Amino acid sequence: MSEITLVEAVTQALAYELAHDENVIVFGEDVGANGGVFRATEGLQKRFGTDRVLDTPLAESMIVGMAVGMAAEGLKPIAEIQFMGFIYPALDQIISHASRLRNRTRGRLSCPMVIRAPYGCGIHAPEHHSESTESILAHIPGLRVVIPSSPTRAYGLLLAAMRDPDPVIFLEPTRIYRKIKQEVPDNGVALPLDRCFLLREGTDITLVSWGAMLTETMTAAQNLQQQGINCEVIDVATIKPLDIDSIIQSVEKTGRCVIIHEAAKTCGVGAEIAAQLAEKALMSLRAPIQRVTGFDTIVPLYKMEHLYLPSVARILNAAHEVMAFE
Amino acid sequence: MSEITLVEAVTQALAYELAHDENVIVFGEDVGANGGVFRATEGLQKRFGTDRVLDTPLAESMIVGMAVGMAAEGLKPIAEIQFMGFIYPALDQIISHASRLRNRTRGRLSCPMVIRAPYGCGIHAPEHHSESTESILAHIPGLRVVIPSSPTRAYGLLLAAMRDPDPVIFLEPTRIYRKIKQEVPDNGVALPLDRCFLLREGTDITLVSWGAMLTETMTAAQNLQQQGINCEVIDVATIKPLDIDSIIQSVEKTGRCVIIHEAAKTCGVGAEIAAQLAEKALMSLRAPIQRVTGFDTIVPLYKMEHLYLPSVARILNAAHEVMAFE
Amino acid sequence: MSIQSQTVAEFAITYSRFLDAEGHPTQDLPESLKNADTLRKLYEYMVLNRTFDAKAVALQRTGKMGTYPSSAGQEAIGVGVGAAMQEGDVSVPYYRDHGAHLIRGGSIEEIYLLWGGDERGNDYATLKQDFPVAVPIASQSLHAVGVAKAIQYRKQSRAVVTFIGDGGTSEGDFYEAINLAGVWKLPVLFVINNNFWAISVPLSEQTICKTLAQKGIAAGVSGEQVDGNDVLAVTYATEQALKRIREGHGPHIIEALTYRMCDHTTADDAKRYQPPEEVESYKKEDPILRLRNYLVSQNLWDEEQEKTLYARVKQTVEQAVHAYESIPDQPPTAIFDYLYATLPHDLIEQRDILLANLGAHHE
Amino acid sequence: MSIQSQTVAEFAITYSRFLDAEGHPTQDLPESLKNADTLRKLYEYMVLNRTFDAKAVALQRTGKMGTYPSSAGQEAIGVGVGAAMQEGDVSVPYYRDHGAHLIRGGSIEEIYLLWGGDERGNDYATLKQDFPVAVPIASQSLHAVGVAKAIQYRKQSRAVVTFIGDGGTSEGDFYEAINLAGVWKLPVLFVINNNFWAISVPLSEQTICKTLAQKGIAAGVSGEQVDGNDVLAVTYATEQALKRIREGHGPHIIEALTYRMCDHTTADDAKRYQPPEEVESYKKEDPILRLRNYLVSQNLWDEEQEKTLYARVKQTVEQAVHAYESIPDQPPTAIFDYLYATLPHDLIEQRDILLANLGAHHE
Ligand SMILES: Cc1ncc(C[n+]2csc(CCOP(=O)(O)OP(=O)(O)O)c2C)c(N)n1
Ligand SMILES: Cc1ncc(C[n+]2csc(CCOP(=O)(O)OP(=O)(O)O)c2C)c(N)n1
Ligand SMILES: [Mg+2]
Ligand SMILES: [Mg+2]
Repeated sequence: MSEITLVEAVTQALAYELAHDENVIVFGEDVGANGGVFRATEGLQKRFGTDRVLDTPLAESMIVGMAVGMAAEGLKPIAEIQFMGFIYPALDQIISHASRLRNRTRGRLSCPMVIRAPYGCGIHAPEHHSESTESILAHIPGLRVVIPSSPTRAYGLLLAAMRDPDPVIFLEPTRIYRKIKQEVPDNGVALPLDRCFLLREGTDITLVSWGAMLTETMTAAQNLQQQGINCEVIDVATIKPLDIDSIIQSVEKTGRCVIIHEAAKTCGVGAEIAAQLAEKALMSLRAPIQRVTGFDTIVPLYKMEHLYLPSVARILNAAHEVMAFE
Repeated sequence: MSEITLVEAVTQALAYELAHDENVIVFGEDVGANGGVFRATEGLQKRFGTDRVLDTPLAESMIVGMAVGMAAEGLKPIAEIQFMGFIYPALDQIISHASRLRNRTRGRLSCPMVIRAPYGCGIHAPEHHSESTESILAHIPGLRVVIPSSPTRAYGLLLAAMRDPDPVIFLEPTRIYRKIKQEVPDNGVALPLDRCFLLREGTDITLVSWGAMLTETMTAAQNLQQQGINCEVIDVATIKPLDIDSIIQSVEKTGRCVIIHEAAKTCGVGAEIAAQLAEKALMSLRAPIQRVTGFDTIVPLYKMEHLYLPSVARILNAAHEVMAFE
Repeated sequence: MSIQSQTVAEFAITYSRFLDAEGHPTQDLPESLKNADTLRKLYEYMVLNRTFDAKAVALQRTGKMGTYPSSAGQEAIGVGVGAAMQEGDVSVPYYRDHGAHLIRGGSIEEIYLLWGGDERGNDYATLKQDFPVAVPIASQSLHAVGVAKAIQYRKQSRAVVTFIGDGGTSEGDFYEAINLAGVWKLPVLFVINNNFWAISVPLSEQTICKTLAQKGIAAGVSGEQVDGNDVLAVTYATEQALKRIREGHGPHIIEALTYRMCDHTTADDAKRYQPPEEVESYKKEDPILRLRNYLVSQNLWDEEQEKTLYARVKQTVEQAVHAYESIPDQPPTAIFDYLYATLPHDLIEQRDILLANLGAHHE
Repeated sequence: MSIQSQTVAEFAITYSRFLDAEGHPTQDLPESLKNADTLRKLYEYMVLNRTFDAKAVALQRTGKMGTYPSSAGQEAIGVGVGAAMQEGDVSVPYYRDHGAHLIRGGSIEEIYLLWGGDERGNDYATLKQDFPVAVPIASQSLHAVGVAKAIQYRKQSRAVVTFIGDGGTSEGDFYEAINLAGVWKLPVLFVINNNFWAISVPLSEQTICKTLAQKGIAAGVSGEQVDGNDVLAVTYATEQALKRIREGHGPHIIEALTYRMCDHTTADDAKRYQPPEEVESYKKEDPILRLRNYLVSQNLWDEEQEKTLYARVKQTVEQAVHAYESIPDQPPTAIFDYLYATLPHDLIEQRDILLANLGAHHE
């Protein structure tokens, strides 16, 4: 079996589900002949036809609002928003409808749907192509928010998202779309949602992250290992609902925690994790939790983007501070 | 001087600034002849004319997008979004433009503007009229988010917001629009933004809240006093940027903290406050921080709304738990 | 100097009706509207609409209901459109289309429940496929095109009807929906209730369009104006449009001209902005009066029938009020139980907190 | 059976041009376009546009610039519209209007800086009132109406011109903007660059409208189509529209028909979707070739002038590249310095962390 990238794993999952569930419909801007601007839907229109894989006009509120209607009628819409920076015009449909239809109708109508969006920085694109505002979505009751960090997890989690009976926002970190290759058997086996993944066992400190930042986080963990600091690394994966129990379990063991995310700090998902640890594991904490995050600035255009993005050095600094705390 | 309500204080501040700054323009849906659905702009069109106080067509993205253009040309647009639940169609213009124009142009163009919106539950209105998703906005770099909790603070903070050179979201808690009356001299004196207000000094526990929830919070504080527990109560007022220093100072004194907000718990502003306390005041904490918040549910229609809203009882429970912690 | 240019596209919007304000026919009625039972049914449902609606306002005034939007004066639209729809069709309404809900077999009690602050009002017993009332203006237009897309995908002959107000047509969602409907030739009818006001904002401040039907031109979608106080015009235009839609000819827009003979909602006071002369002038356009005049003139209706109808309608409404008032409350945990198909673990914890606090409360 | 209805509104859309694809005049030119200097200026700026633009693509290919959107083949729009604008007017562009920026006195270096990933590119030295390029499609249309409202409020005679692509007209923001412009009679011109593609989506999948100019009908706003590869047609239509706008007659829409003779951006590969025959067939419509043919036929241009122009333009572009490449980096703290007029306290702390880490980094 050959190895595939994260974006290819996305394509593979979409193809699997298109082939196995005739209710699945994939649509968005440029997902047809062009195969998506990142090629995540490459070849799908050719293989499954223009009935199943469709280009839409340029209108994001429409893409999500239409998906709500399709889902209520029993289809499984899989919508692509071209970049997370263009999801904002669709937030009303996401917040006011997709997340609520089941609750509003006491279960009569529901919204099984997936909204995929490439997200995060690192691709030298213009403004608005580097957004990571996942915490906005994590705040909304009724949604699931899932972020893969490897080809294997992209495949398994996207399958799970497509089979979930409720709306799932699936954010794909562009920075690692083609960075890692893995063998990903196309066996249709989903991974569990609502669960963290333990990427590395350790005893001294817990590093918690998700998406592309796990690259820097794992590098930091290796560096720290060389310095004799044994890190546990957790991939949160589903940021809503949050599998806080797994994180608590780890922190109860290590007593120390650094949370790493690319999004701006204030009211980021890191705040929620830190808050819950402070509520539920305060007495296990042997040092203050640190968050290593994007600054509370607009993501800079690409020449200065590296200053914004949490670096391995910043993670190491934080880890050292936490370790040094008495 | 007669006493006025919070909504009247809003009107008074708008009138003051309309009278003193000819660049100020007030607009939104139904703000003209109707004086706003809550009467916040009552009489203003009559007094200042249809050039200064205007009804717009029904389109929220338009209201904010237009405000961006007006602000860039040097006007001071004061836009009303009829309810916070209808701000979502405008989030793209808020996130992608209002908050960024200064940074994007390295200061050449800027966005001095205020977006006012009634917010929160408690008025027996239909769905979407009870939203308190302020943490979405607090996550966005470049914005200020201000929430008054009394007529005096509504007047002083709204004046400050209108004079601020950057975009301010001003959220007005409908539940207390007419609950409290105060003497509010119409002297044009603004209150400081970016600062907490100390509503009650105390030594045993810090209660942190904002907006309408301060009503229940103050009641809880009085109850606790009768039980011999001396609460310090902080009104955060500006939730972005957060005046964490004042909160830390208080918690360093009391060693205990309960944060109360109406919004859903996950990734609410309470999480950010708790996280920062856990980072910067961990060693002062004598008990885990507790958050008493709305549940992570859709705000129920009004028959069950009271189950959603943090009650005095829930605040007392939390305070007792925090006090009991050894 | 005059520059030559060539005309590359031309458009026209038409207006039609069958009955004038006095109920006199302005032209011959189509066959489908000559059936006496059909005509009486339209009349009866408009009366039911107005009666149950007045009751809702009264319930609100006495604290037994929350903010409620009346459809007084606009009954011909919901009733007329609903009458022309078929069983498998899908209604995607806003909040003034109660007439459609009723004539399609929906219950009054459901409507009372919803505006009484109870989500169960949206759990329709019969109209399982219909959307609940959309509160965020114009957002429903997009749901309608999504439903229509699903119907098209499955090659069914069902149609979707979605309603919107004049103010609602200023929202981007409305435009995005008609544009998609046009380019994908979706089986959807957009009905615009043009009652000339969006709360306090008159149509003239909403747009300078001469008609709202012409909004379709921006999407390549056909549109027409009808007299929205003439239930026959509404019914007929809807029937014709749905027929074309089912035949695969794509979407259509009907702008129904009417007037809001009531406050925007019970939370509103229209006297602050509606000119009294204007309100007065529309009284004679009343859709119910108009149809009754016609029915009487055709010897299809008399005083006796009128009395019987009002007595029956009164009883129906009273029964609905009774059912509404006697339904037991939802259990507190209902606020959690419908968020997801299966309650996620973090919410189980929160639900326990709710229950614990209830216990504490009730102690 | 045929139902009577009356026509209540009629509309028509016209198309105009002055030069056909070969550069032959199709009608007499208006006075304003008979001036030789004016014509040559239009030509020169189109050449500059194409040259600086090709250079930007080359810079991207060699890693010296980020993703860049070329305007190849579409130069007549930016240049023609820009030429007709006056100094105090405000341009609210999207990302293919570089021609307008240049002919209005903006610098090439600014454009390079922006697409080279440096915010200073938006800090225009001369066009202080112009908006920066809007990346979120159609969002700029609303800024334009806001600017126009400010101008109207101050009773100035300035005008606003905003640009958008064919794909962009499907977004709700575009529609909300034209509707407001209509009802408030704002001094704003909407220019639609109809290059028939929105990345890979052809116009036929974007809308079934016969023209995009007709989108104005949904807002009561007049619209017309012009040949967007005829810079004279673009210039003249813009001049006339701005004249009417300044006189208080309200907004207007110009749909300029052109073709995207390039990848969508440097990140795109148009060969995946643009039919080669289609691309080929548009080559003869080239706006630069067309005007040159006309100029030569009128004895207003010769080989010598052509050579001199290209040499000068080459030098201008090289100088801009040099300036772009030699500008020192922004200081790291620049990522904080323009967020607010005054840096809030929480960001001072974060800026310190940045500086501390830079130190650590450089150690
Ligand atoms: C997105 C949104 N904005 C604002 C509101 C508040 N609002 C409720 S009804 C209404 C006016 C609607 O007018 P129209 O569309 O003409 O319908 P009508 O009520 O006249 O039938 C407004 C502004 C809302 N519900 N949704
Ligand atoms: C709101 C939004 N959605 C999606 C995109 C991604 N995108 C960039 S350009 C483009 C196509 C624009 O087509 P058109 O308006 O025709 O302009 P053109 O590029 O052809 O000049 C898309 C989809 C975006 N920038 N903004
Ligand atoms: Mg209306
Ligand atoms: Mg295009």
